[in-house]
Amino acid sequence: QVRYTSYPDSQQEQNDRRERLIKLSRDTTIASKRLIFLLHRFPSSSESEGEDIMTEAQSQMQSIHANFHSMSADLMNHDYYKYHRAFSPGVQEYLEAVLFKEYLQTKTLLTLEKAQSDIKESDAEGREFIITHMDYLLGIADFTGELMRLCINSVALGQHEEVDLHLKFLPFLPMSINDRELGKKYEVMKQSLIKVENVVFNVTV
Amino acid sequence: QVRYTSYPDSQQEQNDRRERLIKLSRDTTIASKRLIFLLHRFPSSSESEGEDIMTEAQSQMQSIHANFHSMSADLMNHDYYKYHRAFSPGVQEYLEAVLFKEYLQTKTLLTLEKAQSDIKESDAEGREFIITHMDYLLGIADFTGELMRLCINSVALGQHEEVDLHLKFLPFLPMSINDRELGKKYEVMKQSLIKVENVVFNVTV
Amino acid sequence: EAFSKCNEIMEAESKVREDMKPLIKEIERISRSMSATMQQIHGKISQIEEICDKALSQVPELQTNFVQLSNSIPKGMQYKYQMSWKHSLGQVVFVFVLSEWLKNNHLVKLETITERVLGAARDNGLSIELEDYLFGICSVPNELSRLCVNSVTASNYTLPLRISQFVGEIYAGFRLLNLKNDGLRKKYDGIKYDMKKIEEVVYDISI
Amino acid sequence: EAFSKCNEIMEAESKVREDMKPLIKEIERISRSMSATMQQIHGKISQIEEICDKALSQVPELQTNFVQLSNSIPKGMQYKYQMSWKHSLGQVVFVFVLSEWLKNNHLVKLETITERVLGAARDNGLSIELEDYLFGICSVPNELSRLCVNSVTASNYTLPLRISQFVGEIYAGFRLLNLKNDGLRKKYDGIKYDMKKIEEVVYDISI
Amino acid sequence: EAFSKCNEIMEAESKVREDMKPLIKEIERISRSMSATMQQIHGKISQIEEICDKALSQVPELQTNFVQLSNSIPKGMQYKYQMSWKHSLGQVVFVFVLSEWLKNNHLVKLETITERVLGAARDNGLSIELEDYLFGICSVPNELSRLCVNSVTASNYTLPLRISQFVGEIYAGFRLLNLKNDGLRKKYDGIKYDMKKIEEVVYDISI
Amino acid sequence: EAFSKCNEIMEAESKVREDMKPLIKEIERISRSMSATMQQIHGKISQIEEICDKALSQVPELQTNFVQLSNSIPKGMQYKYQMSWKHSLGQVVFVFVLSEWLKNNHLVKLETITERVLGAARDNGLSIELEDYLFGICSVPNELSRLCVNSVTASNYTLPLRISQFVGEIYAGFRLLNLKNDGLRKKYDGIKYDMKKIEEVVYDISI
Repeated sequence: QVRYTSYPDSQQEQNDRRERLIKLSRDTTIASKRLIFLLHRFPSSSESEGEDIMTEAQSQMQSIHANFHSMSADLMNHDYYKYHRAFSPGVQEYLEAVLFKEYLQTKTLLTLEKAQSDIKESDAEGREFIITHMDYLLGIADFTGELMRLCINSVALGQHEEVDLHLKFLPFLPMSINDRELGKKYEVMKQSLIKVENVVFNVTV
Repeated sequence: QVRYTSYPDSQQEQNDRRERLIKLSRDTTIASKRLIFLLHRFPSSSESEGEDIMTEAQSQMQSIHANFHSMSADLMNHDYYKYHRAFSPGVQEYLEAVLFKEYLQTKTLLTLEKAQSDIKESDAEGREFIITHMDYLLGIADFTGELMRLCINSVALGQHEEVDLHLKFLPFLPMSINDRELGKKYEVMKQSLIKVENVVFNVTV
Repeated sequence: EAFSKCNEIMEAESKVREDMKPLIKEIERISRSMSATMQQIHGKISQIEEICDKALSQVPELQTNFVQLSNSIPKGMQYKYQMSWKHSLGQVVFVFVLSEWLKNNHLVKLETITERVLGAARDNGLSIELEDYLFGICSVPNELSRLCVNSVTASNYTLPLRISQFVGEIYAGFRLLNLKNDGLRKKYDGIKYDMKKIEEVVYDISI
Repeated sequence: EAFSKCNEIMEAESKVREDMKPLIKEIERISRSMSATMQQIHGKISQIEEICDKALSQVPELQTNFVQLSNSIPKGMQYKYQMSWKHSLGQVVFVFVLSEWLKNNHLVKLETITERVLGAARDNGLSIELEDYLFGICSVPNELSRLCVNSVTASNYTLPLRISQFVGEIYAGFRLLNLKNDGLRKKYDGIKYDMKKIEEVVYDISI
Repeated sequence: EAFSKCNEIMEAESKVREDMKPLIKEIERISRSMSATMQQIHGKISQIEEICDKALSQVPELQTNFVQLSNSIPKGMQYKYQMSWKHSLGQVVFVFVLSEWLKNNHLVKLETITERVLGAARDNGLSIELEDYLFGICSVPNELSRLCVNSVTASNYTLPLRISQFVGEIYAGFRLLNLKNDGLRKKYDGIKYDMKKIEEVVYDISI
Repeated sequence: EAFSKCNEIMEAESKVREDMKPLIKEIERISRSMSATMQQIHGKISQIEEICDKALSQVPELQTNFVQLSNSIPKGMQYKYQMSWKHSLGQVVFVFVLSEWLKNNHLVKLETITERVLGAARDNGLSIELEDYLFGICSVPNELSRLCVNSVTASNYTLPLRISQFVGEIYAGFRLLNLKNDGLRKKYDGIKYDMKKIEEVVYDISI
């Protein structure tokens, strides 16, 4: 009788871990979308309302971090890249949200290092969660979409200095891109940018 | 006020004619398939049964002719090629059936001229129904499929001389084909032919 | 051998296509050139009539090619090949409708275009289908909405009003039709956007 | 104006394509006909030599067309147009390899095919690429596996053994090559199935 | 054995491709970078000349790679491999046409681009095909229609008028060509929409 | 600028891929060659052991490449790139399982293959997945059904009986697994047909 190693079990284990990570990624995506939605209320709010919004945003961000801590725990001693595809969408959406939050508060671009250390610091056990550079770049592309929406809203509110500020911040595709997924996202971003330019033009004339 | 010619009516007329022709083509296809089914009983039948089958086949053929007469009438004074696509499938199926019938009775290939004159002769008003050469060639390709089925059946019945006869009659793709639809049908035909060759081989060894 | 004759027939058909090819190419070239000539109206609003005449001056040459084409096709088979020149006919209808309206302020009829473009080719069985005519008309409003913008830039403030009326009439005319052809219906739906653009220009010059 | 010279250049290139077209068509017709002729071997095992000769008898006509073709292409530009006759060359190689082996029991060389098919066209820069040659060879085992079956049906029991040996040699020959072309490697992998079929036929006649 | 020489031939060809690969990659990188640099004009209308100079400053490096590339390809085989750098050449033509017009207000000629980009590589048989040149030109109107919008936002009202004239000239220039290439004709047809957009911008600043 | 560092990182990743490429190519070449060598068993039934040894003699060279490969990949990232050598590993498993059974009549274990093929590369994080092992095993029955036919042709009547037993055991072994992978289940289903063919041959020699 031919026998094989414990294939069904170990395969089962892998499948289960992947399922758990996919679920956490989905939860992260949903929570991040909610956070972005909240942040869009910030520009048109009064000062005191604004403070409340940012307090609430900070607390939502903290509760998203819990997802990353669970993922860190589940990935410990396992291969990060083997499961990367399972949680990458959630990471990108989270980055979109925190990049947006940082921009609203400080008008600067949140660095990858800061995003990573924020997650680590909030973890009671101090575990590191790795964010790949590709996810960071994809997150920036998504964030650009929010920036454009912000731009359009500022145009509608007649906040011309804000519009100028946003437009100057929008990265004018300075990179020469040689990656397919990223290239596609940046093409979409460029099309949105052209739309924003047209809106700004229409307000100008 | 801008006015246009009687577009809705004349367009309506064209649509109606096309619909009628498609229906006649479908009826022809169904009746031809039934005729082919009947003809497949012929090889394994006794002499008297065979005569009955052919009498019945002749009568089915005559009633299919009525469809062609209706089509001739509807196409009179209208452009044949404008509507050709509507009735071409029925014509091909009919040819498949009568080519098969002719082969069973005389072991020869029914010519295009004969197929056309049969239809004309049975028309009380002597109208001609045009069959294109392309439809004839496509009909032959379909007929080859029936011939192969015949071949397989003869193998099963142990009628070796019949098998030899059929195999020799099968046209061995002597044409160099430069038409896409025809090319595709002949490729299918070649694959069937190879299957038949394998069956005959298996019986031989 | 039943196949031998088939090959002959296929050769004959292939011959017809070969004969047609240079004529079709020429027809495509002329109608493209007519359509391209009409494009010049946007830059030279004041010379519109001359431009229209220049575009239409190629019609006799076009007719010559259509007559030759009709001679090269066996009788009763014109419909079999009509896909080959359908697109060109669409462009020609567009040029006719546009230029006739610009010059004489009326919508040219299908019969008139047929006579001038096909001439004797009509007796040989060629025709412009009603659908081709309607497709050609449908392309006009878009061109006119662009002309509307450019005539204001060129300080011509009467043309936009004329355009607005004509496109309105075209749109109303189509509304009476019971369109079965999906492509045509889609094009017709597009006229709405041209109307809107034209109305904006008319509004801008009225204030 | 930068555009002025463009039309001249385009006309010249277009002229080359026009000149090539009837020659390409003729080359396609002849190679299709050669390949179709070879199909007859399956039904007439006893007349294989005659069929091969009949297929090869069209080679001089083919060469004439290739020579004319090579004369119509400007020097150094042969590769620019080679996609136009690549497929036909594949068919021709297939016919050559198959017929030469059937008649003379050896694998015909690329140089031999080049010489007989291209002749003087070779001096004008045309060539049969190594890839075309290998692709042509790869199509032979499939045809031979079918011939294997049909020769047994026709009571010829020696041909299958010859075929088994030849296809084995082709397969072994390919194994020595370091194939970079994916399409070619895939075709080569397919030979395995032809071998299997042939081996089963040999098995059947051995028991 | 007919197979014996095959590996040698394949190795030689594979060697050519290996030699070409890093050069092609470098050419792709530089032309991508040139094209990306040109994108910056939209945000910095006042620094257009500097941006153009920055993009063009990479041309010598590009030429060096093309010369090395041409040295690595056997004589007469340049067309065999041209698909590998065709796309990059299209980008380079686009950058040249756009930047030369922005700086010096004229349409750069094919010969000029060839000389500056290929240099000595031209003598080794490399060339920019007329088609590549025309494709590159066809991409310019779209970029300029966007620039038109952004220059108004940046309060520059003269650039749109210059753009309107140049794109009009390009469109007129293409009209004179007898385009055989379908892809090219489609791109040319698309210029109409860029023209329309530009005209609307000119219209907006005129009222 | 946040982007500047990103480009660096992307360059680094691109560097890893560049370093891997020649090693992957070499691994592909060797495993293809091993697999091709095994094909010779069908023509030389009596020299099966020598052929197996010849195929396995390339294992040390293979291991050298895997070790170098594992050194060129940053720690913890092996899974990111594993698609690049998965197919080759499948071929290697096939060769191991087939040759070990032919020589020593037992099913080689995953651990044994891992040790001999990966060696020190295993400590650098490379692994043969269980799935790869099972895929490799699944390819063996088809090869053996073919060998069954050929051994009868070569008058070897004991090998078919051995084969029949081994394939039966493989089939039974798979039946115990709870297969989640669709590709694997499909391959496993295919073993039935190999079983059937083998049984026919065994039947033929038993009468």
